[in-house]
Amino acid sequence: MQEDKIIELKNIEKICGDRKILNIDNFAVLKNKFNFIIGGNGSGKTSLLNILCLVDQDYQGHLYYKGQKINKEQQNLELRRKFSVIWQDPYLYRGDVFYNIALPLKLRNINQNLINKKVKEIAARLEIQNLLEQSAHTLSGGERQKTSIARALITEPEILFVDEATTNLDEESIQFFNSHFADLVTDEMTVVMVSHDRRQIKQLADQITLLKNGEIKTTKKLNNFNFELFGAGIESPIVEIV
Amino acid sequence: MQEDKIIELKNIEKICGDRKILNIDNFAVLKNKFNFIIGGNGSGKTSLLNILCLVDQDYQGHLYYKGQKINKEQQNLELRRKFSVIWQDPYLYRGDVFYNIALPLKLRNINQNLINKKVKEIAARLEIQNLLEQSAHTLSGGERQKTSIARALITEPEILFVDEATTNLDEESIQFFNSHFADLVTDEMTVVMVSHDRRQIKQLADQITLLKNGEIKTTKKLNNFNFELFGAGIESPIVEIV
Amino acid sequence: EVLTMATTTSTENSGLLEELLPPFEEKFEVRVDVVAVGTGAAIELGRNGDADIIFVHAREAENEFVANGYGVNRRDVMYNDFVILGPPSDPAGIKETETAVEAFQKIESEGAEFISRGDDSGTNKKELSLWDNAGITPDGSWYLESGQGMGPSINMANERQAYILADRGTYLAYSGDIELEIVNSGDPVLFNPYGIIPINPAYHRHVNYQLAMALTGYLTSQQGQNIINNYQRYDEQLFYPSAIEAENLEE
Amino acid sequence: MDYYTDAIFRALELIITLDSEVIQIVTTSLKISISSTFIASIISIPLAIVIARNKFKTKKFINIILNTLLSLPTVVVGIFVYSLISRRGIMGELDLLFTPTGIIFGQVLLIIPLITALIRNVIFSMDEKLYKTAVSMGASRRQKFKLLISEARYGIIGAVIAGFGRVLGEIGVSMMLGGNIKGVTRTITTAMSLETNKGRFAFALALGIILLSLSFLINLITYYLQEGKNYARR
Amino acid sequence: MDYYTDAIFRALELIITLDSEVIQIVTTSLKISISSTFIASIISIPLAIVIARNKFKTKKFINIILNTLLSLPTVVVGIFVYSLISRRGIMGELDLLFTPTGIIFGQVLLIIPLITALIRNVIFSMDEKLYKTAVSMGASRRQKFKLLISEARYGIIGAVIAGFGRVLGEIGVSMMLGGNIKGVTRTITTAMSLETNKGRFAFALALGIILLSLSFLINLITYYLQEGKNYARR
Ligand SMILES: Nc1ncnc2c1ncn2[C@@H]1O[C@H](COP(=O)(O)OP(=O)(O)OP(=O)(O)O)[C@@H](O)[C@H]1O
Ligand SMILES: Nc1ncnc2c1ncn2[C@@H]1O[C@H](COP(=O)(O)OP(=O)(O)OP(=O)(O)O)[C@@H](O)[C@H]1O
Ligand SMILES: [Mg+2]
Ligand SMILES: [Mg+2]
Repeated sequence: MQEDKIIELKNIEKICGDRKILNIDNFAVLKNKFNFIIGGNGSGKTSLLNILCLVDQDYQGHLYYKGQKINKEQQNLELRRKFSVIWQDPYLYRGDVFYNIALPLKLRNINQNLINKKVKEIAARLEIQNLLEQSAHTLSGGERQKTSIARALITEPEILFVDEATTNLDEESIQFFNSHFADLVTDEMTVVMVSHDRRQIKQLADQITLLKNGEIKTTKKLNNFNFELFGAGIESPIVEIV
Repeated sequence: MQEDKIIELKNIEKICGDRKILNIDNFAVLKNKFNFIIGGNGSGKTSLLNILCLVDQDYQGHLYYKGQKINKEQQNLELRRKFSVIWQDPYLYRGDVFYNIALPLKLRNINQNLINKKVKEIAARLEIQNLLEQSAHTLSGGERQKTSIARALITEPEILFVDEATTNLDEESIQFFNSHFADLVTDEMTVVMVSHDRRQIKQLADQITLLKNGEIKTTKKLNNFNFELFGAGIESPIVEIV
Repeated sequence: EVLTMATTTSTENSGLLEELLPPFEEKFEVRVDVVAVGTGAAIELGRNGDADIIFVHAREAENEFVANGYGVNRRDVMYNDFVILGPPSDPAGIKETETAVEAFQKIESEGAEFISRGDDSGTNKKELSLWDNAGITPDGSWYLESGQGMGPSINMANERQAYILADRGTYLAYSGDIELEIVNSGDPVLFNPYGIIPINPAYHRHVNYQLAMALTGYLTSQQGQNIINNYQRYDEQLFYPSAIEAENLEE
Repeated sequence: MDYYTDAIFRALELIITLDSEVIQIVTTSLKISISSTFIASIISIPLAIVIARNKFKTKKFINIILNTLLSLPTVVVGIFVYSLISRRGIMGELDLLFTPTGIIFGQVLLIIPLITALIRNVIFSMDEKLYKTAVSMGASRRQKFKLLISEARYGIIGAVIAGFGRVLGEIGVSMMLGGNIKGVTRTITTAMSLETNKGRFAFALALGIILLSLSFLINLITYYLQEGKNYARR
Repeated sequence: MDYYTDAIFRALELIITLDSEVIQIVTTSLKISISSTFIASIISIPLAIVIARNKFKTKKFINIILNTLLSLPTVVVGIFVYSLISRRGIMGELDLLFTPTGIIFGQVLLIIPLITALIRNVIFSMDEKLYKTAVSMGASRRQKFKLLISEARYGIIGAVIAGFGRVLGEIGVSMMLGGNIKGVTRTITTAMSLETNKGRFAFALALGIILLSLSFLINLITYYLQEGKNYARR
């Protein structure tokens, strides 16, 4: 595995009201790797993800994609369409589950037959095929989460951003989710993942970045995973997970 | 420990549209115990909780509190005020964190000084004291969850209902949460908990009920916890957690 | 005390009432509430007992009102006159006509556009009676019914360069803003008599009949008639008193 | 056609000289439209909540009727209320015709459908979890109701502002039920209508400018009262 | 005072006999108010979204102005448009005065503030996550816009219905700019106003009943078109 940097951040600052919620000098997402972002609640993980996936373009500093500086004033539509995000608290649109899963493809003007096929495929894999015609707002917590996962995976993104996606999932689904990813990443996918799940991290992580109060405390690249090494010298109890 | 039944359900059916989402002949919540409800996504855990905590009174069948039948046509305000719920997907009201945590006490017409004292106390224990004046809709996922936990605990309920409350929480907070409960339950609290968290269940459960497709597959009372015994003969992968 | 008088919009718009009523209000320590609406509506208000007295110009309807017992002691108070207005270019050549009926006949024969108020007001009724006298049933694309008050109708005629029958008071009020000119006036049939009718207290027991009669008396008294006679706007006399002989008036 | 400069000058003149007649009609207008809005809101808010939140058989029908009543013309309200408060009407004894109270009566009926329909739309769009959470926190019916109003407050204020705008700028009801009596029931709009009929467009416009300035002022105050900061932030 | 039975009988009579004059004014009314609502909506929807979603310096001010314009009286709109389209106005050449188009012009101006303000309120209350999610799904600006409209559709339809009701029941603008010319620009409301001035209250009410029936019909159709089932379910 090479260690290409697919996204790089330089001198990022993000201020909300009178709080500086992010302050990052340097950060890179490694290509074709599992990049984990961990940290306590409110440490800035979601905010960082927002910036990485180009959803939030209102910050100080610069973002590079494959070495090229991204213009924050632009839509960057083409680039954004290579990304997918599974949000911590997914928003589903008014309509049924099918509509929600199909949306990203519709936005890319894919033809309806292909959409039908793909939606059915992904829904079957996530075992929500019987919910396709159910109104999204009547779903259970886990069903919502699965719908949002299906919606993110359906575009076969180059980079997948995941913000605590296994929240609300049952054991079976978490297993599927984790193994599915391991499959996917061999297929040239890069994953950026926020997680509190110790097992998930153990199983998947190639790089772990620890955030605290909006700053990066440590970044470790891991080939042969070594928890003790990583944890050494950092006071945050977060590290105990790893 | 006695095994008093504080809540009992008899012949419960709940129908949504053309799906029967709950069908339970018999279920009891044990007093001063940790009652876990487990099951796959969409198995009806949240729906059952809604009925137990009197939020949903629109179903077939009957609910008994300490042996007394509860009239579904009534508000049951007094009884409801003995309960607290931590929801799977917490709703916070427009206003700051303080307002949200204080709300249940305000609804009970507690005097403002006492409210101030209690809010500060609980916020400090959950380490969100510095967020008290922050607008609730700017909180991070974990911060929202903690706020909703504080809001539920502040009334010192007789029965606490918890629907995957550790969702989104960091390791430290989960630890606090679990140990806090262990403390609380000795103080005459009954807990009904929906969880996918194997560790939590191991650590806390007195009774485990497994739901599947809205029906109860097994209920086990556990003194000396024995996973193998419990799991035997049940096909659901859920059981593997236990 | 309050006396409610229902009258037509044109009466109020002329500004006469603001001169005419204050001396009465002072003398009788009363407030006169003037409600200005369409002629038909004013009569309907009287019929329902929502006014103590009505002051309108629609002789036939007034007679019917009294005949039906809704009002008593109708008095003539004053008159003004109608004028026929038209564009300065006068395409139908109305300026050459003598009588109003002649003018109407020419308008029809030339097919010139004419605006009718079409609202059953005193003015509208006068116009219809003129068409009747001229032996014409007004119809066709040259004849437009505006269904509006005098002012807006004059405006419409001005915009469309059409002919219209208008009361002199309203015409004068608009004369600064419009191009229309008087093309025919002075024919006695164009006189426009105003009558005042107290509501019958036998029919509506609550009405303030005493004060209504007092107002009737005042308007037809020498004082009231003098004020009417001396009321001028735009340097012209708008109304002519009709309750007492001209020689009994003062300048 | 230089209505505008003329109108603006006249408006300024009327405002600066504190023309007593203008002050009087402005006061009347304000008093009437604030009262109407207040009373209509008191009625509409609970009504809207009942319609939006309760399940009853005729709900669909009621909703369509409510939307229909949005096109209620002032004349219909005028005639209807007139028939009640006229001397020959069943409320004739109360002597409400040609009084500010009469106008308020009519205006309240005029805007109840508007305010109710708009608030109903707001309540419809609220997150269902609001209610569940309120119940689980131990809210009584009354408290749930209050909490709902507090959550929906920006939407409710928006609806009330729309209702206020409607009555402040309304002419037909004020004309028919008030009678445009000078010094008693003459409002800014009926005065405008009168001036327009007289052909004094510039003067009518001047009154219109005063009306809009007044409305601006009231909206400015409302804006700051309703936690302007939060409102702006969203 | 038996206006009502009289009015209902007359209304039925007019409807049953298909009175040709009534058919004519009903058609005119419908044509005008549907056109006005359509044009105003086309303008208001993007306008509302721009105001609600963008951050700009004068936003607070624009919002207050928008609320202020809710009290725009018909007379002001009437005079304003009149001054533009009258023979002496800058658009005089177009001969719009006393035509249905003239009325539409005025009505569009009258309801743009209403529809815009109401839709703005709806957009304000949408969940912020809607936008984030749309962007992350790869929506272009245009698609984000469409998605927003689709999410807010019930609120938007509610606002448009309110606007439609306003113009259908509106009198002042139709009167001033249309001139209530029989057979040309006479609408249900101007005819009602005329009958009221004539003192023929029952006949005016009969027209009012026809207007409300019409509005009911249109709302019924709208209700079913807008996925009545979903709407009712909430
Ligand atoms: N209005 C409705 N119409 C149809 N199905 C519904 C409706 N409401 C809920 N359901 C279904 O009922 C089932 C049970 O939902 P519930 O929220 O109780 O599940 P859960 O066990 O809490 O699942 P999770 O672990 O995902 O939170 C789900 O499959 C859900 O889709
Ligand atoms: N508009 C705002 N004003 C003030 N503080 C804000 C605002 N938006 C976000 N924050 C704060 O920024 C911090 C970082 O938020 P973020 O959502 O990135 O946290 P996180 O690491 O994802 O936490 P979690 O694990 O709880 O999801 C939080 O403390 C949050 O309260
Ligand atoms: Mg987060
Ligand atoms: Mg659930």
